[in-house]
Amino acid sequence: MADILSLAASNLISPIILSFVLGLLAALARSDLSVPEAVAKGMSIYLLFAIGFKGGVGVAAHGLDAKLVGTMVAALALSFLLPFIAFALLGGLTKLSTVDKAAVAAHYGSISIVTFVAATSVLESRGIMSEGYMVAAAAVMEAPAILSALWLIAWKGGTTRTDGGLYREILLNGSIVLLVGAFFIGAITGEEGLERIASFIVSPFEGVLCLFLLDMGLVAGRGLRESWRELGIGSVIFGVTMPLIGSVFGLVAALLIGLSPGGAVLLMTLSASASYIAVPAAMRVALPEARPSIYLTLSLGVTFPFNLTVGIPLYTAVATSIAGG
Amino acid sequence: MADILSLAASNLISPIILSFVLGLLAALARSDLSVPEAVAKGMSIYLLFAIGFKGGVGVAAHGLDAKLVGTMVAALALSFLLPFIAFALLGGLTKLSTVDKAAVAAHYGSISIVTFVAATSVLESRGIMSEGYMVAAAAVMEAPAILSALWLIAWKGGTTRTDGGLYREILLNGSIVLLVGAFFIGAITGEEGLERIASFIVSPFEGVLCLFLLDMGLVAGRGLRESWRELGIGSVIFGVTMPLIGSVFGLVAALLIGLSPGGAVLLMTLSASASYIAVPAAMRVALPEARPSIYLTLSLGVTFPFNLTVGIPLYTAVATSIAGG
Amino acid sequence: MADILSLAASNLISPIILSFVLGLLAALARSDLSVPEAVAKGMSIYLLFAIGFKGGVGVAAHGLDAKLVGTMVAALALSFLLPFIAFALLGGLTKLSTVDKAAVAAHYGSISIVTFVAATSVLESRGIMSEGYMVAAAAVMEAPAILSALWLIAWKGGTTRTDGGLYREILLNGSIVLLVGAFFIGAITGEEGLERIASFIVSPFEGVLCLFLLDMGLVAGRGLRESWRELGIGSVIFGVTMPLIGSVFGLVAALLIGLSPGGAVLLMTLSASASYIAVPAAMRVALPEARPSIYLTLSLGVTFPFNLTVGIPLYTAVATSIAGG
Amino acid sequence: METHLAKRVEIIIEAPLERRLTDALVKAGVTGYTVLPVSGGSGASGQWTRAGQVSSAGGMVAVVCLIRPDRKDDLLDAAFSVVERHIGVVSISDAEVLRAERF
Amino acid sequence: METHLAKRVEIIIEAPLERRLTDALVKAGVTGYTVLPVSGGSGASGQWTRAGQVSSAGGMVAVVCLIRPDRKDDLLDAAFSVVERHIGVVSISDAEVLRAERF
Amino acid sequence: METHLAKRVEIIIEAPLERRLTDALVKAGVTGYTVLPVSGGSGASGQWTRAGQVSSAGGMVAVVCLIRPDRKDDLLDAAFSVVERHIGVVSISDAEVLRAERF
Ligand SMILES: Nc1ncnc2c1ncn2[C@@H]1O[C@H](COP(=O)(O)O)[C@@H](O)[C@H]1O
Ligand SMILES: Nc1ncnc2c1ncn2[C@@H]1O[C@H](COP(=O)(O)O)[C@@H](O)[C@H]1O
Ligand SMILES: Nc1ncnc2c1ncn2[C@@H]1O[C@H](COP(=O)(O)O)[C@@H](O)[C@H]1O
Ligand code: NA
Ligand code: NA
Ligand code: NA
Repeated sequence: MADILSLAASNLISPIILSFVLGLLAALARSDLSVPEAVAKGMSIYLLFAIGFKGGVGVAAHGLDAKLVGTMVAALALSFLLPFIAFALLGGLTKLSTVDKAAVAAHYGSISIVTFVAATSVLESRGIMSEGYMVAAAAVMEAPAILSALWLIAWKGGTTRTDGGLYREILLNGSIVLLVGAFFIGAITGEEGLERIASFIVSPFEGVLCLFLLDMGLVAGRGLRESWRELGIGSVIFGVTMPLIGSVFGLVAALLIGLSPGGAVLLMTLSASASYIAVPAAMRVALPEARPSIYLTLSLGVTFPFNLTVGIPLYTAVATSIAGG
Repeated sequence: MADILSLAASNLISPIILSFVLGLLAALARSDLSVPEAVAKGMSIYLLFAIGFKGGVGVAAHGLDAKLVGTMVAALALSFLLPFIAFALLGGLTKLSTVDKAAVAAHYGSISIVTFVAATSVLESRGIMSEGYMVAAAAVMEAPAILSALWLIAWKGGTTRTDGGLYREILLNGSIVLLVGAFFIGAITGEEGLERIASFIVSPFEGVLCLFLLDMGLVAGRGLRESWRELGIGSVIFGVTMPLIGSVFGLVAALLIGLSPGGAVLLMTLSASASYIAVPAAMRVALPEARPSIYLTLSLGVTFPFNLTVGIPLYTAVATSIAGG
Repeated sequence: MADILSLAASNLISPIILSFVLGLLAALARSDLSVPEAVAKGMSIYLLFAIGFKGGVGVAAHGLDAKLVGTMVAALALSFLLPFIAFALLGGLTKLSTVDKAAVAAHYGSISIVTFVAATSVLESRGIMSEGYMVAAAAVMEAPAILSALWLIAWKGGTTRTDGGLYREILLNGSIVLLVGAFFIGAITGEEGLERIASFIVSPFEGVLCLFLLDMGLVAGRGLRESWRELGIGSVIFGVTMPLIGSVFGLVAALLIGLSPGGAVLLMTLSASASYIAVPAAMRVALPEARPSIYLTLSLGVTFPFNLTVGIPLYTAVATSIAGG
Repeated sequence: METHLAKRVEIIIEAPLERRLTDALVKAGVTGYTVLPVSGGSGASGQWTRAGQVSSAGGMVAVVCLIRPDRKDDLLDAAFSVVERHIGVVSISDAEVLRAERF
Repeated sequence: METHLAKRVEIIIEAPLERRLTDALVKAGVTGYTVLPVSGGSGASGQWTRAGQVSSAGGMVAVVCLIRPDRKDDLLDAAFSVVERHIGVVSISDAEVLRAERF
Repeated sequence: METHLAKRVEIIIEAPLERRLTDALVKAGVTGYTVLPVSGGSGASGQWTRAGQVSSAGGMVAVVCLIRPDRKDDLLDAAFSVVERHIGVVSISDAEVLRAERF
């Protein structure tokens, strides 16, 4: 316990977390500090490319192990399954409409790649190794939860707007394509390729992450300021409980597969995190009646900071002590 | 004197200055070279974050010394005082309206963070140390001059538009919040934090500064081309005299406080420099009748290049020889 | 031959090429992956500045040699000459209108700076030296081909729109000004200047190039998807033959001048590459009836990938074996 | 200069629906359209700004479409089929255009 | 498709005043507005472009507001109170809108 | 609030011609104009988007110009002289403006 607390404390005073807090405070104080949309997108492209590439290099270096298939299957299963749990939990905790509950559920079955990146950065700073293909697991978990949400709606008798285009859009979503593509580039070019671009994708990585989290803080803070009134206390409880539940599922899966402690931390983090890019866009198309003020505020304003500050150190402590650190 | 000249010469052929000159010439020659607004803002966020962070780390490393409070008080006083001197000097040298004079005065009481950054970069290349908290002095000096200008207008019987929102906007201006926020992050995370992001905020810093100054040159050149006709010879004389006067005030304050030679250079530079971000925006709201073609052209087209080329080497030479180099 | 193939293969699996392929595939698959315009422009500014600067430093370090003047004259002559060859070849291979042929010809007489950059990066990775002033040759070759195209149109009795503004725009085109300006900054500040900004313009260079090529792949892929129907088989044959012909002219010129093998590779690459920035903009003004779906698709969709994958390794193999590697 | 009557239709719609809208417009027979970026706004569903956003979800675009007056109903039907369940606004104004043969 | 008469008000105003304008519009009872970025322009006070700018001072935005015709005067009063001493232009045109209940 | 009749001219033109157009407008006596960025579109010459573009060639801008009604013909002549051989559209609508003395 003391260990967790000290881990959490040392995590809290990292430049990454503090940058997020700065953005959050600036937005809540209504400062006009803002990051241009193009710059935010540029940083996100950089982070996806770098994390994908490094994952691919990891696979090239350490080889594919037998657990790879298991991990992918588990990732797929988690992403399909977690929305149902989220939906049920929301039913118990809130009075949200079916559509809102399904939309929120889709977010929590999917993942937040920045939370994943923050976790890898914590692992790195502690010298904990993890499987390179966890990045592929992240990609696998982006989309399936959307299907679960649509299925939930259909089951409850609601209507969704799902033309053929939607499935292509979900699968070929820019962030998935970039993450997977960079993963393959990394896997093909290996250590040699990494060496050529390491001073671009490795050394400045954590600094870029700081500025990106500053922006995330600004966006989350603006969202909270605009919409916190719409969140009941039940939703907020959901926003901090669901990641814990998700992480337990992730941990169990990791143990069943036999992932390394670092891999377990990452699978827990993926399960615990909630999407803020791919799923919201899909929801606008498929479930326009669902309110972004609920799902985005929960995912970005509650769960994201929770994972960043409490979650990741907790998952790290638990996974390393259980999966044998 | 020879020393100053050689300093100035070696300063003049740095990539930083030459990049500014390139931008200036390209704009004057009506080249279509331009930096996208989003990229310029992105670089400015990077520079503010990096310079604030490094200042904070400096304070964490060398501790707060007793001079800190004195420096902040002096910074505040200078920013309040200099507009009055600028206003009087403009009265002697130009036939500008009261409103224009007050607006220009506000710019010269405030500071240009890029000029500050360029000065720190000169200090670094000469191995001259300075107090980390000079960044905080920069932040302190951004806003007060605006109040002096509004007071000048009121005193002269003019009307300004100052709703409550204005003061919040001035104080929570994005660049102040980012600079101060990054300063605190640096101070909290210290050398350890710096190490994690040094290859982002330290190594590429001077290169980013080059591209940013290229952009500043483009903007300044476009401004000069568009508006030089509106500047009388008196205004131009003001644009190179006021920084010198300001720097003398900065020097005296630095000597009274007992700042290091490097700190003295920075306080001189702050006093000598004129705002081009926060103050213009505040003037558009509060003094809409004041002409940007006067105050922006003077600040960005005359004083900024003057400080960059002549001022900083001069202040460095003077401060190191007087404050004991 | 085996040498060429192995060179080509090792070139093909570099992160740079694979990033381009990723972009191409993503666009062809209609993924919504996209790089914001401002970010693409920012990267292009970075690449032009870095390549120009390094070229200038090269000249400062190794001195101007007698071949410089010869190289510039050859570059000028090639850029004027190649459009005529392209025009004639298009006449044989396609049924395009005179206007379209002239516009395409202008593109192939001019150069693609990214192809040049990719070639320097291949040379560097093989440890082959080249003359720093090849960057100046690149700048020299940007514009003259436009004049040849206009002359071709006039000769065929067509009308163009060439007010005085056009020539100024072509000559003071942003990318030429930046490339030449950075070259002079590099030449003036030399190794010392480079040292100050090396961790910005040297170390991350290849990584930025990857992301830029990802974007080029996206743009090329979108262009191909939109316009491949308009390209006849004859045009496509032109798109892979013309670079080979151009490279032979470049090689002959390089041998006449006595350039180093690396210099020969670069002159071949310049002659083989086709413009995608400066010339298209000039064509929109001067030859509005020419179809971008032809000239851009050929230049960016056919010739650019051809040079990147097959051309550069081929030119490298040929030049190093003939010019004595 | 001869001008011709036309309608200027301006549709402000959520960014993720842009392609669906323009596909529908093309199907309804418009000869062209222009998309303008939108940086922020406010409506029944609250206030928003594009600043710092990465997802396309939290933003809108403005699609401007000049059409021959007699095409108005087809176009509105097409637009409405896409906008229907979504937030966003559709406005039409009278306009004149040069070069009527283009529309 | 049924449409309803409306007014389309377009206000081009200095960027630092954007929030003041939209606050005034909301106070005057508009149900929504949309902000479009502006990249450059020219007027009595000279020519400008956003390229390379860092400060919001040297730029403008376009605020588009669709309103019921009877709200026009309130809106113009509100807009004018903000624009009054500043540079910028206000134009109003007749329009029709779908889904009148939204305005 | 007193308003005055005006014309709102909107010219969507290729970006490389922007300066030529605005120069022609100024020559034709307009007192001001505003340039809005355009992110994509479609027409006879195909579909395009600004995303990822570096060259100005593959893009358009929208130039909005408010004028006194009697200046319309001069302006259209000027605009047409630039747009003539190029792709792009010109539309004119009736509008009212505040502060007529500015136009
Ligand atoms: N009356 C209006 N005038 C202009 N734009 C509007 C108006 N109402 C809504 N919008 C735009 O449409 C978006 C969605 O509106 P709503 O569906 O009311 O939330 C807003 O964020 C605005 O960008
Ligand atoms: N007649 C006009 N039509 C369109 N926009 C205008 C017009 N006049 C002024 N503007 C815009 O308003 C800004 C300020 O105009 P001014 O107050 O005349 O300097 C200009 O920079 C343009 O962006
Ligand atoms: N009917 C239209 N309505 C709005 N914009 C149009 C229209 N037709 C063409 N455009 C714009 O003008 C550009 C060139 O059109 P075109 O000359 O038809 O290829 C298109 O890409 C659109 O941005
Ligand atoms: Na999850
Ligand atoms: Na000052
Ligand atoms: Na060529």
